[in-house]
Amino acid sequence: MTAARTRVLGLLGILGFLAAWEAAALSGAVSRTYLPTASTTLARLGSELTTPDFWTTLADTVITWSAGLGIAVVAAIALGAVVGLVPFLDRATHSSVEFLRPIPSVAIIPLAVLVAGLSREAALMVVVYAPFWQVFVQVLHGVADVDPVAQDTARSYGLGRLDQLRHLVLPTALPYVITGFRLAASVALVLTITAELVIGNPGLGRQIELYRSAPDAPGLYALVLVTGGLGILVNLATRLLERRLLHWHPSVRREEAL
Amino acid sequence: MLGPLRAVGYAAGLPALALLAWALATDRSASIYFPPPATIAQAFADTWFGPALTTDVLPSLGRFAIGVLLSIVVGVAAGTAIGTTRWLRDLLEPLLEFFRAVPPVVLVPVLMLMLGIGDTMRIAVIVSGCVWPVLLNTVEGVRGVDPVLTETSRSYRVRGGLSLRYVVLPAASPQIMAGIRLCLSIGLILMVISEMFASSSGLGYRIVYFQRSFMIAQMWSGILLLGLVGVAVAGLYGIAERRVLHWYHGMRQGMREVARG
Amino acid sequence: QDPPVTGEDGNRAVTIGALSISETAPLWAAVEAGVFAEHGLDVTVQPIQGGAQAMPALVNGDVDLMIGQPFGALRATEQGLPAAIIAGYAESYAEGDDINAVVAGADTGITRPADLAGAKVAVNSLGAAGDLTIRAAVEQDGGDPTAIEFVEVAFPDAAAQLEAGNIDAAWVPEPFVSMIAGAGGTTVVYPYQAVIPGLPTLVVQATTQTVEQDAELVADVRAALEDAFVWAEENDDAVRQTLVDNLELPEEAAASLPLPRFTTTVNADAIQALADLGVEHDYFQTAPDVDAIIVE
Amino acid sequence: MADISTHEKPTEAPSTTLLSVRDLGKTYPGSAGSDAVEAIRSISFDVRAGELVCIVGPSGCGKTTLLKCLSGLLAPTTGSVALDGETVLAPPRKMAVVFQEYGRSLYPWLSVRDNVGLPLKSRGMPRGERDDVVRAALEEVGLGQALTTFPWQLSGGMQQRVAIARAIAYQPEVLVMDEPFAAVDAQTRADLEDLVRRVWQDLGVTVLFVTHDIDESVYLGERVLVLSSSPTVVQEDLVVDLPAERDQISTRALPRFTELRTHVHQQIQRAKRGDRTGLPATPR
Amino acid sequence: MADISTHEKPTEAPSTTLLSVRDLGKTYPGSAGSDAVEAIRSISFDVRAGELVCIVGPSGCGKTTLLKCLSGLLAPTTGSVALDGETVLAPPRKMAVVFQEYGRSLYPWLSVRDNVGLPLKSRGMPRGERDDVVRAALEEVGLGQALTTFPWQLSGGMQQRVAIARAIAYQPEVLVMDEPFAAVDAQTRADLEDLVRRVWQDLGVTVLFVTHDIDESVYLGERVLVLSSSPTVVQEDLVVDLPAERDQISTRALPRFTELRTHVHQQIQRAKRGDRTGLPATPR
Ligand SMILES: Nc1ncnc2c1ncn2[C@@H]1O[C@H](COP(=O)(O)OP(=O)(O)OP(=O)(O)O)[C@@H](O)[C@H]1O
Ligand SMILES: Nc1ncnc2c1ncn2[C@@H]1O[C@H](COP(=O)(O)OP(=O)(O)OP(=O)(O)O)[C@@H](O)[C@H]1O
Ligand SMILES: [Mg+2]
Ligand SMILES: [Mg+2]
Repeated sequence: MTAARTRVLGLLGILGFLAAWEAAALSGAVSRTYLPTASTTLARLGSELTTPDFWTTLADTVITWSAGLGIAVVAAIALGAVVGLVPFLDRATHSSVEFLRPIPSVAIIPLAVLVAGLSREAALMVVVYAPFWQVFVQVLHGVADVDPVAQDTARSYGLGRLDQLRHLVLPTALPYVITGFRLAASVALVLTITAELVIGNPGLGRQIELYRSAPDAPGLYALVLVTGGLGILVNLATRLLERRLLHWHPSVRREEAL
Repeated sequence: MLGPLRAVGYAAGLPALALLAWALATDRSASIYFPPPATIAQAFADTWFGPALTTDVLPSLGRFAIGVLLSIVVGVAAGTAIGTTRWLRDLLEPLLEFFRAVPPVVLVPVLMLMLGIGDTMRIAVIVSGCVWPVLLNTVEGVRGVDPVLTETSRSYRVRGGLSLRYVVLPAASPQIMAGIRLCLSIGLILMVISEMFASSSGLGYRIVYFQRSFMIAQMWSGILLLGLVGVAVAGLYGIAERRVLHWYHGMRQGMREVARG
Repeated sequence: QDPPVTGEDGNRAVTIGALSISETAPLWAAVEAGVFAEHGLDVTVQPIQGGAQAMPALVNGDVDLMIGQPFGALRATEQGLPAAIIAGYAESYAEGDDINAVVAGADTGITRPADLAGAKVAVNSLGAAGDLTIRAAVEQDGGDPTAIEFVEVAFPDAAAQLEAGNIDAAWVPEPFVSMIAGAGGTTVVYPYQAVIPGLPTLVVQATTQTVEQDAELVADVRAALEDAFVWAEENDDAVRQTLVDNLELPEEAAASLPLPRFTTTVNADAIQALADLGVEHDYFQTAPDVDAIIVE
Repeated sequence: MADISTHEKPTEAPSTTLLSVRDLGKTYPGSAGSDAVEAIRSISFDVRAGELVCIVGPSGCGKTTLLKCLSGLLAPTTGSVALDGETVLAPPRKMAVVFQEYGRSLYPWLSVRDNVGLPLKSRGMPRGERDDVVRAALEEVGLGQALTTFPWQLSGGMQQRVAIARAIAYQPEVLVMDEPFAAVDAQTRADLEDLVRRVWQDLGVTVLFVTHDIDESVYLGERVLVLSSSPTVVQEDLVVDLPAERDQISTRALPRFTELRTHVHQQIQRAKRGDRTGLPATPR
Repeated sequence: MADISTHEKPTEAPSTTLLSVRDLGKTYPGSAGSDAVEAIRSISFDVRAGELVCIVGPSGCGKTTLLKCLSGLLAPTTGSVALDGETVLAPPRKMAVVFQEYGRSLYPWLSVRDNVGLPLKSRGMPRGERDDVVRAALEEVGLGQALTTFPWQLSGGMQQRVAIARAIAYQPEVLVMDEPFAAVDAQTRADLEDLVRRVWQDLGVTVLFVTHDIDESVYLGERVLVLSSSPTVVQEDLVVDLPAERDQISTRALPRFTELRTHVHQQIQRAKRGDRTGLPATPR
């Protein structure tokens, strides 16, 4: 019941946006050459979806994206947990982490190309970098959130480091990690597209650039709808996962009770 | 409390090692893309200690500061509304997820059309990227407040602004602060990105310009400056966090004490 | 140096980095038509976005050759990168309609180069041939080149920004020139033509290492490219079809799109003139040694 | 066995009925993997304005659930609660609750003073007056010196007393307390018991008091409600006919006190055994 | 006044001393804005292997702090704790603690079964055996049917019993309990008291038991340690010379029981008044 309500409301939100877009485009505030109407764009999206090329392009992007996201998340959770749990490491790496985090991915593109060539690997380096830090910082904060009494319990019952990690630290950090994952997912997608666009590997990004230069506004915005759609899909998946993994957490508990 | 000497040691230890490794590596292989530290230091002094400070660096940092502050305000306000109101979250979440996934290359030209190509647009670009960590963390923090605490405030009829100010936001503050910490570094990144469009000055513009003009040492010096700004901003954040979350760290103090002993 | 890689058919594998712009259409088309294969070359065209990203790939051998702007090569050598120009590729027109232009918005009142002084002018990337030649053109016309306010706007976005009034004029290539002109814009000047008539827009670049150690490759590519241009001239339809296939251009646009002059000969004088202009306007700290950069 | 009178439906005019609980039932919906739990089957009772009612019952029988329904924090599954004739749908004004999870009900980011003062602030009490009320309440519970400390710097018993002080400072008409003295020592407990009686007598508040201490329930209450074990109904509604003026030593020494406490004790034992003879067998 | 013998330094061979607390002091460092708190001034006592010692004292006197120091969770400021002759620096194996904040010591993401089983799992006990031990321990505390529920689906008393079951299932050599029965009803409490005595007798564990219930301390303990109010020292170390076989009804009816409880009661009252005559005035 609530699930259905959620869907309907979410759909309403999207429809509302599309309607606003349509109205804005029709009003002529911006020339339609640059901002096509929502309906034109949707029609274009429909025809794009029927071409096999579109699907290979999409697959290219999704592969780079999921690989980059996977690497970033796994590495960040592992390193974040280690650094967060060992006070010495936390203090010793703090300044370096803060130094590295604000370095934009665009700045490391030439270096990535130098190291990995104009390849998917270079794109991956670019895609991994920024999301890694997001998840890393979220993990650090999540690890620090362990309840002192729960921690005392684990210590006094002789739970080893690994058991503490598995049964106390990770469950506590999980809400932070999931938020980190959601942040990272969209950033990784944006970077995948940017990397394709700049490095020139095949994928949605290059296609967007081609449509942009053609110029083919409906095509461009149709692809933007696709990236946004990917973002919505990840979020749906995360929410499902969250309901399973965090069924015990007040945030989920409360909403299930309502 | 750490002694000041140890604090400096911790802050500078790893960077010093990295510098050493860099120096050794660049000493042997003479890749033009990895200039030795001395070259970068020279470029740093030449590039940034001069008019560039006032024409490029300070305006950029000003936009960064405004953008980040706006993001925090908007993120916390919207996040609290969305986190406490189920229907609002259901309504907006897919839409927000949609916009989060739109790359700046597409978004910025549209922003330029709506806001022109001045500072407003650049600040909007910064905000468009760094509200998300604050927003998402606020939403999740607000959703996850201990039910006993909300029941307490409900039964004592602590409501509205007072409940937000004294119950909901403090309870969510550990998570909100995590979001703010992310927001700061993303803000710097977006400061750079925002200057890749319709601009001809700024720290970010300079970095991209150097990169394009193969001025490698200068580009590295820009990255160095950006990183240093990051460290400085993180320092400010640390001070703010210790104030905002003093109770949170106090609660955990016993734990840390044992970890040390 | 790596031993030459050979494909299954015994052809030498070569990767050429090329911008995804209409000028590279003859290359795409000729490769597809097998012109390069006849020269024993198995060419892969690697789309690139600009010199900054392509140069590292050139340096680490990921691409063997690159088709890029001559100004980039000058800039790279000035910074100590081992770039060399081994052949010409495309040139702007010395007279008539050129392939890029500064166009002004409909109601800006800008009609001649001197009017650009004090105006906000968009170029795709600052500190390159575009703004340099515009400065020179304005100066030639009696305007103050230092009064121009340049901003970076990507070519595809320029039309919209002009219309929105965010910029006064923009330096764009075709098809944007026609688009903006069609929407009421004024073509102010062809800066290449006005300053250095026939200035090469694109040249084939390699590292000095490749030039020294693999003269055979350089010669083969040059010869193949020469044939390619001859073939392209005779097969205009095929070239324009590539625009549709590879660059997603609409058919009508592809059919009418003005293309530059293709030639493998490097117009050394024009490049020297460009270098001099760069020095004059402080784009270069040291004068590039154009003779050393161009290897023929 | 001694003569024990149980509470009948009040014969007085209904106007004096402050709180009326009718066929209250609460079933917690099962979440993923767990079944629904019928915490309360059917509870009905009335409380007159100014009464002091103690509620006892086996662990897990639904006392906390009952209090949450009474205070409008939890919606009952069946039946209803009315306060002053109005159905309770949200936490009513003028009701203060001391939660069983006292530690978690204090805001760790607020000092003890602010924890106690926040409800008053939300009621719009001006600063100066608030400070006085807060200080007085904290002194009543023996924490006059802990104003500026934070809850997590206090011992369990001290935290519990802060929660009590918060309820008292709120000056409610109905005071609902869920095992409020569980974490304090015997002597402090006695003092707090007397404090509750005093507050009740002086201010005329209505008190609902959940406790596990049988002696306490008899000593404090004018009435003791004994709940059965799950599925929960009211097992007994007992009038405590001890003198109004009570005193830790003499009252507890009264033979009547012993009779009453023995009776309650037996009832609890019966409840815990699950002996349901004579209880209304509400149809499911 | 009745003849009450207080505990002297043990005359037996020191080899039987299991736990030795020497001049233990703990001062919590003040954080920003608050002063340092001297929770314990100086506490010394010994516990022999297999003893059952109850600890009583006014609220906030430092009992929890003492237990945390004993169990290696908190570093003492002065003095030391030795277990089996070795100084305690980290939580020792074979010691199980039931925390006063029982609710927060249970992991909300684990079912009751997994909460109780986790320490055993981490000790490497195989699945099958673990399940049996967990089930048996939960049945002992009357929660045999709650295996798959989560802690937050339980009432306060049930949560506390899960924490007790976890400690028992752990089969420790030293069992440290901080007001473990505060949230359960009288009948359950009696059952649990007997459970602790049984576990203590059958398995020979050493038990340290903090309680606020004076009767409980006398009924359960072989010895009662009375702590003074802050600054805390040992006010009295009392031997409970009741028969080893105890029974809720007959033991509590013994005149000696009444004597002892009255004595402890007076000591607590004295402690709460802050009467420090005869206490060691440790120099600061
Ligand atoms: N959130 C919940 N979800 C599911 N079941 C619950 C929840 N809260 C309580 N219960 C169940 O409801 C029943 C009554 O719980 P309640 O807390 O009201 O008991 P109680 O009488 O207060 O017990 P105690 O004296 O131990 O505090 C218990 O069986 C408990 O397991
Ligand atoms: N984390 C802390 N920081 C500062 N002071 C503390 C902290 N924990 C406890 N104290 C102080 O230490 C003293 C002893 O606390 P402790 O919890 O040991 O008391 P207790 O004997 O267990 O009391 P209770 O019976 O109420 O549980 C108290 O005055 C308390 O305020
Ligand atoms: Mg309860
Ligand atoms: Mg305690």
